[in-house]
Amino acid sequence: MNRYVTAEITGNFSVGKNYRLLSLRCPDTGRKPKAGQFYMVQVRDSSDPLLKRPFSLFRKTAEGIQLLYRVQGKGTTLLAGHVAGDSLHLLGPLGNGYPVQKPVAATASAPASVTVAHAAAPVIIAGGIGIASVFPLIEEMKGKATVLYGARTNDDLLLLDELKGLTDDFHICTDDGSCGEKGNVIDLLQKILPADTKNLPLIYACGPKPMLRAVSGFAVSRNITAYLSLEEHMACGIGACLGCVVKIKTKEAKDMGTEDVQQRESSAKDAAYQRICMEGPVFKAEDIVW
Amino acid sequence: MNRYVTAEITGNFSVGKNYRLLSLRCPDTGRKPKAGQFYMVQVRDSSDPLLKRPFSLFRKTAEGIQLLYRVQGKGTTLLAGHVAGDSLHLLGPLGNGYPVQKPVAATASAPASVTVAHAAAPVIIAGGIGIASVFPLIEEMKGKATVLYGARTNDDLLLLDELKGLTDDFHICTDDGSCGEKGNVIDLLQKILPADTKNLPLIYACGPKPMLRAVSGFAVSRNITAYLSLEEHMACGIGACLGCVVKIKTKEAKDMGTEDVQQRESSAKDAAYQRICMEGPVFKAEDIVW
Amino acid sequence: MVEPLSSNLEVTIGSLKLKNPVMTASGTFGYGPEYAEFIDLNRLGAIVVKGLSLEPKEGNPPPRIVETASGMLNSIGLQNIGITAFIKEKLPFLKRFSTPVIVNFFGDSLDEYAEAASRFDGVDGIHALEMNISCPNKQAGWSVFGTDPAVTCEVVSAVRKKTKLPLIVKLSPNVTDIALMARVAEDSGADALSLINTLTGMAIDIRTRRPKLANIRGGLSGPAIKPVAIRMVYDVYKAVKIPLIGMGGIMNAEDALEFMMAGAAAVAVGTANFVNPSVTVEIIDGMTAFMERGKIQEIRSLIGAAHAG
Amino acid sequence: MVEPLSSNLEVTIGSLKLKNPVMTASGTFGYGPEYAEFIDLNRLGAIVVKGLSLEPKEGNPPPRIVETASGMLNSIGLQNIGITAFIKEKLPFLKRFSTPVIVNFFGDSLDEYAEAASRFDGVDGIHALEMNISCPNKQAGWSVFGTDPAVTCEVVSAVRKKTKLPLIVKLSPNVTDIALMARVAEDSGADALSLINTLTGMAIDIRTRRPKLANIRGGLSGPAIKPVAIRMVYDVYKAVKIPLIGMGGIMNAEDALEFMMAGAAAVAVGTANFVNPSVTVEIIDGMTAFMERGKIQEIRSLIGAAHAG
Ligand SMILES: Cc1cc2nc3c(=O)[nH]c(=O)nc-3n(C[C@H](O)[C@H](O)[C@H](O)COP(=O)(O)OP(=O)(O)OC[C@H]3O[C@@H](n4cnc5c(N)ncnc54)[C@H](O)[C@@H]3O)c2cc1C
Ligand SMILES: Cc1cc2nc3c(=O)[nH]c(=O)nc-3n(C[C@H](O)[C@H](O)[C@H](O)COP(=O)(O)OP(=O)(O)OC[C@H]3O[C@@H](n4cnc5c(N)ncnc54)[C@H](O)[C@@H]3O)c2cc1C
Ligand SMILES: Cc1cc2nc3c(=O)[nH]c(=O)nc-3n(C[C@H](O)[C@H](O)[C@H](O)COP(=O)(O)O)c2cc1C
Ligand SMILES: Cc1cc2nc3c(=O)[nH]c(=O)nc-3n(C[C@H](O)[C@H](O)[C@H](O)COP(=O)(O)O)c2cc1C
Ligand code: FES
Ligand code: FES
Repeated sequence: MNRYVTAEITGNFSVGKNYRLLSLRCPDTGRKPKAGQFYMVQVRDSSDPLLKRPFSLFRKTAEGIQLLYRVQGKGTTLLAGHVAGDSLHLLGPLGNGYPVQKPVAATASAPASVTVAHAAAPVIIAGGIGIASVFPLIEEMKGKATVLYGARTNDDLLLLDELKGLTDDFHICTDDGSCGEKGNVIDLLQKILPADTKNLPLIYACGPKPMLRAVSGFAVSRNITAYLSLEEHMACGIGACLGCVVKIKTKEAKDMGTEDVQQRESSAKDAAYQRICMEGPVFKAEDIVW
Repeated sequence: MNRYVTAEITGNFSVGKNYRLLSLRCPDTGRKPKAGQFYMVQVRDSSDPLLKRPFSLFRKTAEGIQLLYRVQGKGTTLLAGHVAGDSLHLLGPLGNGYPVQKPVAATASAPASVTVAHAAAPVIIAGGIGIASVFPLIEEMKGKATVLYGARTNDDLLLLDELKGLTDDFHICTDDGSCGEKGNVIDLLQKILPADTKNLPLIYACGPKPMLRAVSGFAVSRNITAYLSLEEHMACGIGACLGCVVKIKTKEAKDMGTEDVQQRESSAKDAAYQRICMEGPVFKAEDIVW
Repeated sequence: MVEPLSSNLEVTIGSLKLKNPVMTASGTFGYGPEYAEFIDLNRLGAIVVKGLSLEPKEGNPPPRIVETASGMLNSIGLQNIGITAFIKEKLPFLKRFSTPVIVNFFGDSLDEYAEAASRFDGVDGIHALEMNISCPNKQAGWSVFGTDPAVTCEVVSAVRKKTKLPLIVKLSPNVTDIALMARVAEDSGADALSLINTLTGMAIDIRTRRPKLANIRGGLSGPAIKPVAIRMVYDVYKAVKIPLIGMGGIMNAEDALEFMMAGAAAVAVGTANFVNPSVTVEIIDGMTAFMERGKIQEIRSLIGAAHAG
Repeated sequence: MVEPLSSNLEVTIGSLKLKNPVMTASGTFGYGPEYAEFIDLNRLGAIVVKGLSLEPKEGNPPPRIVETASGMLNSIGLQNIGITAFIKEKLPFLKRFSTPVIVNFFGDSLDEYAEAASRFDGVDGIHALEMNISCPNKQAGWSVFGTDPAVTCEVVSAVRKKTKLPLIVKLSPNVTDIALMARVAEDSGADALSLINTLTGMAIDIRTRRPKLANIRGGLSGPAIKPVAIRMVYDVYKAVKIPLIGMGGIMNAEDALEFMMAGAAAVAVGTANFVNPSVTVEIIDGMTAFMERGKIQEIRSLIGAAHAG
């Protein structure tokens, strides 16, 4: 069965001021969705809005999936109007999920003196509604992950109780200090991974572009591998329209090393557009040309 | 208060295979809708479909109005999806209703020998969903009207029980004979108003164009005054777009008499476009240029 | 503490001062009275009336209206009561309001254009002329006024000579190079440009296999055409110095502001009036709200904002 | 009793026989494999692949996509892997199917057009060429190939000399006189015409006050443009003798049939693929159902039906 299906809405509940959790009963397409993958959702059977909206897998359920979304514009406002029993067209799961390396306990190579609780446990960073994308990854890590969750205000922090139950190492911040630390996730990141940290973790992050860019800067400067989930406007979600691109360093450019590349005029050979919906949405921070 | 209001749906029930009765609670605009007037209804708050749909007043209720509609295309299909509690934008009542002359009992000028039951009682003709428009007129006549109701098949005849209660002189026909006489309303008309009928009634009619044209032909040839409710695609409903026109004989042309007009080349002076939404939707049969 | 300045919606179209940038688009607002029940006509930036010609025109046979995806086709065929009847029967009503009246007009020939224009000069209550050179509804040979630069130059120049009123030329979007047509109109004496008129379109009923409009082709308006209109306003803003009046698919304040940022000094609302007869004042109110939220004092400061940087 | 004939969906585009009139529109169907999961590619009338050029093109920076009312703007900027890579990496997959492959291509200069065309001749698995002279996404000077009759004549003639494959010329709708452009292409050797390509449009974000597309302007596609496309197919059908491939906003079988009645011998489905990846076969099935209901035996009989009477 192909990935274009009709799903039945079994719930569409508010989980915060502008946020909703959409539960869908989906026919089995024989694909197991993975953390970091996404779906294209038709919000209305109409030519306006015309295009489907992309949403990350939030949770795999027995009957289908759940999506967590922010009511933001035309499409999501219409989506919020749907009720249990309605059905909608769904395309997915799409894209590649987060490459998961199961966290290992601190070994000999990681001296016992490191300050972070689970030295080699990955750091998972969510900015705002980016929590939807990393949530299934946090679940998968079964407590073995450091989770940083930043948002504009208290109102934009979702599912905190549930998240606290999923990880022991949970850090929150808000721009206005209305919950957790006042500041952003980079501040938190710097705190939990001070310059002398030896056993460096993997980073996974999803959130607004400025945050991802800052995470990328941090990771690259510290030689940490970071997987970032990117967003771009999408028409098809299946690689056909070439609408959703991001510039990614080519293999040749990567082999040359950063300095060589910076020394000469950038050429088409150094980087090429890749499709977020096909080659992504998750990319390695060091490969992305911002 | 102006006639552009938000109305709340209090019911939207099926009254036949493809027909529905929409009940609306409307704010009081201080206007009493009349039989033959209509409303422009926004079927969805969206740019597609963009335009409102015109529907006749079916019934004035204590809380507002009822509209009877046929599920036919895009807009009416969407309208059928609305449920009680939804609200929609409504513009109306619009246009001029049927000019009503209360039926009088047969007088000296109408010899007792006429064959029709209520000699001077008007004949009200509905073709298909045209019943929506003449229904309030039938109610108003309080039994003093001859009603002819034709439709394609049995399935397209609506509210028969109710109608039978509203008039004693009720005639039904269907194209396929599945209910009432097999044939059309013109056949019925000829039967109930044979050539020697003396006390001629007024005719009111609403239905598909070919039917109205035939009624018009009948009425004009018999010198009967017939009021026909016309339809045309509408954008505004309030006379602004000039979209909904029908050619109507000018006063000068009418004064000249039919033969003079037919003898010379028709000129712009003989007829001019009038707006169905403003000057209509009800026109005198003899004035219409088909 | 300084009193916060209230937002200023005033704009100017040549010598014409408007209290706000929201006008009505010709042919979608009748002659004015049609909407008096729904809005206070005094609130409008300007009223542009249905296109007028020397003699009354009866227009095209129905059907004249077809709905399309996020738009509509019309082939009214420029039905109108004629200039004389307008001045006698319709203008007195409009003069009761403080809102400037802009008269949209057209002709079938160069002479008719010139003659029509001359009829408005000195008529009390008419504040500007909008010359329609772009209607796609008329039969063969006609639309050349708005699509051939040489003819456009000739007809605009002829009209310019006949009127002292501010002259707005309304451009046809059905051209290869809108910036060129705009420059031609400017050079020929236009004080401002309106754009866009409708795109020529058509629809066929697959059951009857016949065109849905009796006149076969019609003019496409509504939200569907907004991206084309925005692009044309943007391109023309770069090409000319005279003010632009932007239109095409404006449904709300956001759309109107988009046109202003593209380069329009004022906007006209057309098809949206059919969908919501009070939309014009809702747009004006929405503009004020936008300015207050963004602490914008002069709406003028937004004109052409998308060209910066 | 005679057996009822099953409905025949075959049409021909010059020497090219198609099992049905439903093709894919270039740039909306990738190189084919993208949709193989959703439909049986064997069912299509033809597959038209993403526009190719001699060298790979990287395309425009994102954002490349903006949704508009019943439409979308794209400024992909003709990103493609180049002709050589296409033939080597993509064509072998397509050759597995019985469906004819039509290659859409373009160049930056006359020579590039000619050179590109010559590369496909004799390549097994390529059944026709569609020459894109109309893409509005490229910067200044480019779109002249499709909007200036003299240049169109030159470039089509040059390509004609270089290929023996059926040559389809894809017209730009952003012109004053589409019938003229069509005649020019026909006279220059085109075997068929595709129309329409996207209308040039634009959208502005009123919060940032910047164009929404990184490339400022983009091509408008989808249901919004269908009335314009139908009109152009109708007008061009009257003007030329060669077959037309109609496209622009086709979402379902009814839309496709409307194009055929306007004069298209075949249709291409573009933006609709994004909305519903199996829409092409649904359209084919819908056409069959329409024919059965209407007892129409040959779909060919519908081509140009709206011109009769
Ligand atoms: C891979 C991916 C996963 C996503 N996952 C989630 C999620 O789990 N939960 C969630 O709330 N949001 C998610 N988003 C963002 C979400 O797609 C947008 O918020 C949504 O499309 C907005 O639609 P709208 O009609 O309400 O907004 P509008 O602004 O009215 O949309 C207009 C157009 O812009 C597009 N658009 C607007 N914002 C975005 C955006 N941020 N990314 C891509 N396209 C956008 C829309 O799809 C639409 O085509 C994801 C985006 C991507 C690309
Ligand atoms: C004055 C008047 C009163 C009417 N009263 C009723 C009524 O009481 N009950 C009822 O069922 N129908 C009535 N109609 C017809 C009704 O308006 C159409 O059936 C309806 O608009 C169809 O909309 P749609 O979107 O389902 O069809 P579509 O065919 O999808 O509509 C496409 C467009 O065509 C227009 N259109 C289609 N059919 C008609 C038509 N017959 N008349 C005018 N415009 C049309 C639509 O309004 C729309 O703009 C009336 C029409 C008029 C003019
Ligand atoms: C029904 C109708 C009638 C119109 N009549 C005229 C006209 O008489 N003169 C004119 O210049 N433009 C006329 N127009 C064009 C509009 O003024 C406007 O340019 C166009 O509709 C685009 O704006 P919109 O999308 O907001 O409607 C008409 C448009 C419509 C829909
Ligand atoms: C994302 C996208 C990419 C396109 N790329 C091309 C292309 O490379 N070559 C071409 O000739 N047309 C291209 N087109 C135009 C389409 O083939 C088609 O002519 C147009 O989109 C109208 O059809 P539609 O409304 O069904 O999409 C593209 C259209 C879209 C939406
Ligand atoms: S959304 Fe079409 S290629 Fe990614
Ligand atoms: S519907 Fe606009 S004038 Fe009648």
